[in-house]
Order: sequence, then structure tokens, then C-alpha cells
Amino acid sequence: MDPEKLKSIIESILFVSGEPLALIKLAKVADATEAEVEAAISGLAEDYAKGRGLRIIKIKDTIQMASNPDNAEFVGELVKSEIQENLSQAALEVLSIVAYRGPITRAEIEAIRGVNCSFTLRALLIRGLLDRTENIKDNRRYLYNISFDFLKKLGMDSVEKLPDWETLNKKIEEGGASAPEKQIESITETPENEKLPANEESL
Amino acid sequence: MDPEKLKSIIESILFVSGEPLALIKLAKVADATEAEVEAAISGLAEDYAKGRGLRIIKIKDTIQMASNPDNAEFVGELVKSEIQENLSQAALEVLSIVAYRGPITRAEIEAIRGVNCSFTLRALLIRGLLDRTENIKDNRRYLYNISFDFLKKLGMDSVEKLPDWETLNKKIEEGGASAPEKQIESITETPENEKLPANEESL
Amino acid sequence: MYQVKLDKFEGPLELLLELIEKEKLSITELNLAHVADQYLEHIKDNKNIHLENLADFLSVAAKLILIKSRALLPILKFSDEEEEEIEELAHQLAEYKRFKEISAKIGKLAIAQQVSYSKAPYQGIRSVFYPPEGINAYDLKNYFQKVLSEIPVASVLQEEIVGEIVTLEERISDLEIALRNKLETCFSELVAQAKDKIDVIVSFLAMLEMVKQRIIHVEQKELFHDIKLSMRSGE
Repeated sequence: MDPEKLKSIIESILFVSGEPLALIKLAKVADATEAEVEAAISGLAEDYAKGRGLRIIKIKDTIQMASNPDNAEFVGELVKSEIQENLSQAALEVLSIVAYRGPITRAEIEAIRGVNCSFTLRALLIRGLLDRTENIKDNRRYLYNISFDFLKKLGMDSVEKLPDWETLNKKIEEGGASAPEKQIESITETPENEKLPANEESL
Repeated sequence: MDPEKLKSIIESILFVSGEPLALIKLAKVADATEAEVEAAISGLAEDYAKGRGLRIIKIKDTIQMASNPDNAEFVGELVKSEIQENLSQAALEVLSIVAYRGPITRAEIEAIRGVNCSFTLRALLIRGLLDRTENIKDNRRYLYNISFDFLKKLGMDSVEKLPDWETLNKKIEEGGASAPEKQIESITETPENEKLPANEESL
Repeated sequence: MYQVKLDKFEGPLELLLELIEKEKLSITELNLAHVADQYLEHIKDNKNIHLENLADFLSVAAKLILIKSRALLPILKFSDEEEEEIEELAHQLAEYKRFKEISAKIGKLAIAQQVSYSKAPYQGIRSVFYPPEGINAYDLKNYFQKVLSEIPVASVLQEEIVGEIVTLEERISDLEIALRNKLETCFSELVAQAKDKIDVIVSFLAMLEMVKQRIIHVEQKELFHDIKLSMRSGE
């Protein structure tokens, strides 16, 4: 394979993964030999050394793309602003859904709100307002719960003590129509909804 | 700030975030002016265009880092999920209308298609192929915009690069002022949220 | 005669465009008049159309009837509003055609697998507990109630649809029964109980259909005057 093309492919793979990848796996995914991949990685590392914002981290035979530590101060600013910015209306709504209906999957939250919630859930997770656990029934999907820290902050020791929890926790849709719930299933039960599982694994 | 240094910082920030970031936020985090950041982003996009594995995707004043679509066949292996999803004719029409004419209200979309689109819109919002914002002029109606996920799915880095953008972005010249607005009313008398057709056709 | 295709038409413009294109016609008022009958046939038989969108199909049907009647009777004068509606339909159809064509291209791009991927956000960054200030449990409850109140109600429309599906065939038989009893009625009487515009259109379609089937005879003394309906004599 053309070395420049391979470099480009390796860069794409390392970027999308974001996690350490074994050389052997990289070679397999890129459909190249390990030697070729090593050469491509050296090439990338050299490029990055010229003051780029990215870095190649190599530990034994695993390779990872990371940000340039020289820019750590700014990356820190980014994270700080993510955590400290005011929560959006959407975020507060999602938080309330998880509080009253947790444990709940992302698909179920989206069915209730009618819009994609991946960014919002991420924003709530990074602030420690939600917890995420594996779903035993379906390992592709996470279950979201209100975090214990946040409950404590609200002055409660369990969600059941939230005001009107008994009634609001039940899935009787207010309009009298339980149809939306059903309808939504047909849209969200597709594997599609959990696209990029990596997206949910972060944090 | 030294332009090369700023480019490096912006690259680090876009990498760590992974999500779409508003220009104004990038400027704040990078401690630079918006104009400087825009120049840095253009610089990055140019670098990436030279066969690199990364891409800068832009919708208005929001930017996201993504992988080069030319490497999709390799990266796809890693990401596994993205099962071939068939978008229905209705979904494709709505997506096209929003892509070429967004920001656009539901009533305007329905005026073009001549049919109620609430179900399709909802499905596309949940799927994350469309975004919705409050309409400042009329808070009962949302404005629909194309999403980063839509552009990524098509391998485009901006809507302007969609086929026939120049011609389709403009309305056909009509005799008088744009009449569609009027005639829409018959379809959209119901408030934004109600009126969900009962059929459960998926996207 | 008009076996166009097996797929159902989701909306009226899709059907209309298909009819026009099948005959290799351009989108003009005259050509719309030309396919008006085929369009009405589709609606009458509820054939290949998504019934939940019947209201939208009927609204276009009403415009086509205007266009058709003008083509048949060039002498007819239309109000400005009607003129506008007619002109608008051709525009709307032309505009829809552009998007239908581009959506095919977009569809090809979507399956071409030239996909850009993003990475997982904030990988390796630990969450920090940072609760929003000044929010209490009652605020949460209020937010949740707001969310619940915005869940769309599907049942409302469903009833509407069920109500509409029966219309045309029923209207024809109602009209027939009424006429057999009275032998004569007029259009205004027929639509006196009409709930909305669609109801009127359906009655009008029913009337046209019965004229076509030679069940009734209609008569209008002057333009905008009431239409008299009677059973055809000798039947």
C-alpha cells in the first residue's frame, strides 16, 4: 500500500478509537503488515512533533493518539468550561427524566423527549450528576441513574423520596395515550440507535 | 498569539472534545479572538485536505473534528455498529429540504412536501440526523437544521458541498411574494407537538 | 388504466408528480387539468395512498377540481384567491420535484459508505461532581412534569383518520339514499352539516362521482349559485 495512504488510514483509526490499540490489531484493521504500520506510525509521530496538537503514545506494542501535553492548560480550560457552564434547559429535563424514571436507557429517554440526547447525557455524566451502568439484559445499552452525590445534594437518600415519586415513576402517559411509548420502540429498537458504541464508553 | 501555536491548541481542543464546538467557545477556551480561531481552523482544514486521516466539519459557526471519509472502509471495521440503515423516501426528502433550506420550520417543510411530516421529523430528531432549535421569532415553532451526524454520514464537511447546493438553496422564483406560507396553515393547524400520525413506519 | 406503481403514495404531491411524469408532461396548469381525473380516481378508491394523510390529498384534490373546471369552462371567473391557489399548486409541485430529485442523490450518498466518524468525547477524562446551584427536588419534579406534558398524543389523530377513511364511499351512498327519498336536493343542503372544508370537498367529490356514474343530474343556474342535484329521470 502507498505509505502516505496507510498513514492517513492509521491516523483515522487511531483518532476514531481514541484508545490504545495493539499494533497487531491496527495492522489487521488497516489491512497492512505490522512493519508497514510501524513505519506509518513513525511517520505520524514525526509529523506531530512539528508543533501539532496531537501526539502518538506508544507503550510496548500498543499505540494511542492523544493531545499534545504542551496544550494541557487549554485542554484543562475546555474541561473546566464543560463542567462549570450552566446546564441547558434540555439537560435539566433529561436529569429530571433520569431522576424519576431511572434506571433508564438512552433510547427510552429519547423516546420521551423526542430528540437525540447523546450530547446532553455526556454533559450530565461529566458533572457527576448521572451514573451509568451496564444493562444486564442488553449489553449494548447502558442504564442511567441519578448519581448518589446528586441525590445527597438534593437532601435525599433515595429517589423514592423525590416529590410525587410514586405517581410520576409510573409509566402512564399523561395524555391518556400509551401509544407514543409503543410507537417510539419501532424507531429506536434498531441497533442503529447505539451507533458508535465507543461514544458511550468514554468518560 | 503565534498562529502555528494557536492551530496546535485548537487541534488539541477539538480532539479532546470530540463533539461539535461553537467558534465562540473555542475562542474563549483558547484565549484568542474568533477571527484568529477561524484562521487557525482554516489552516487545519487545509492541512487535513492534503490526504490526512482527519477532517474539519463545519456547520455555520460550529466545528467538529472527524475522520477522513475516504478511509471509511477501514475505520468502519473498528466501529462495527453502523449497520446499513435504510432511510425511507420520506426521510430523505425531509433531510434534503432541511439541508438545502434550513433553518426551516415544520410548516415550511410541509409546504414543500404537501404532507404532514411530524412523524418523520421526530424519527430523524431521535436518530440525531436533524437538530432543532427554538425559533426566536415564534416560540411555538421550532427551527430545524441539519446535524453533524448527517454530514458525517454523507462524508461531507459542510452543507455547501452538497450536490447542486447553489441552485437548490434558493427558492424557485414565484410570481409574487412567497406564497407557500399561507397555504401551509391547512396542514399545520395543530400545535407543534401533537399530531403524530399513527403509522409506525420506520425511518 | 393507471396502474402506476405498487408503492403507496405518502403525500398528494408525490402522487401528482408521478401521474405527470408517467405521461411525460411538464408541470403546467393545462397538464394538471389533464391528470386531475386520474388523481381523483386514486383518492376515490383509496388506492395506494396513505390514508392518514387523506386530508392533505383532499386539499390538493380541491385545487385540481378548480383547475379542471377552468380547463373545461374557460369562461369561468375565479376569485383572486382561487387564481392564487391554482398558480401555487404548479409552483409547489415544481419545487417538490426538485427536492424529490435531489433526495435521490442524497440517498445515494448515504449508502455510498463514504462516512466520516467522530471520536468518543472526553475520553479518559474523569467526571467531577459539580451540581447546578440553586436547584432542589421540586424543581426536578417541575421539569419532569413539563417533559410529560410535551409528549405528543397519538390517539387524537388516529380518531381523525378513522373518521375520514369512511367518507367518500359513505357520502355517495348517503347522498343516493337522500335523493331517492326526496328526488331533489341542493349542494348547500348537502353540506349544511359539514364540519370543515374537507367535508365539503368530500361531498363535492361524491357529487362528481355520481354525475360520472350517471346516477344524478346536476344543474347550476348561474355562477356561484347553488347546485341542484336530482336523480336522473327514468331511473
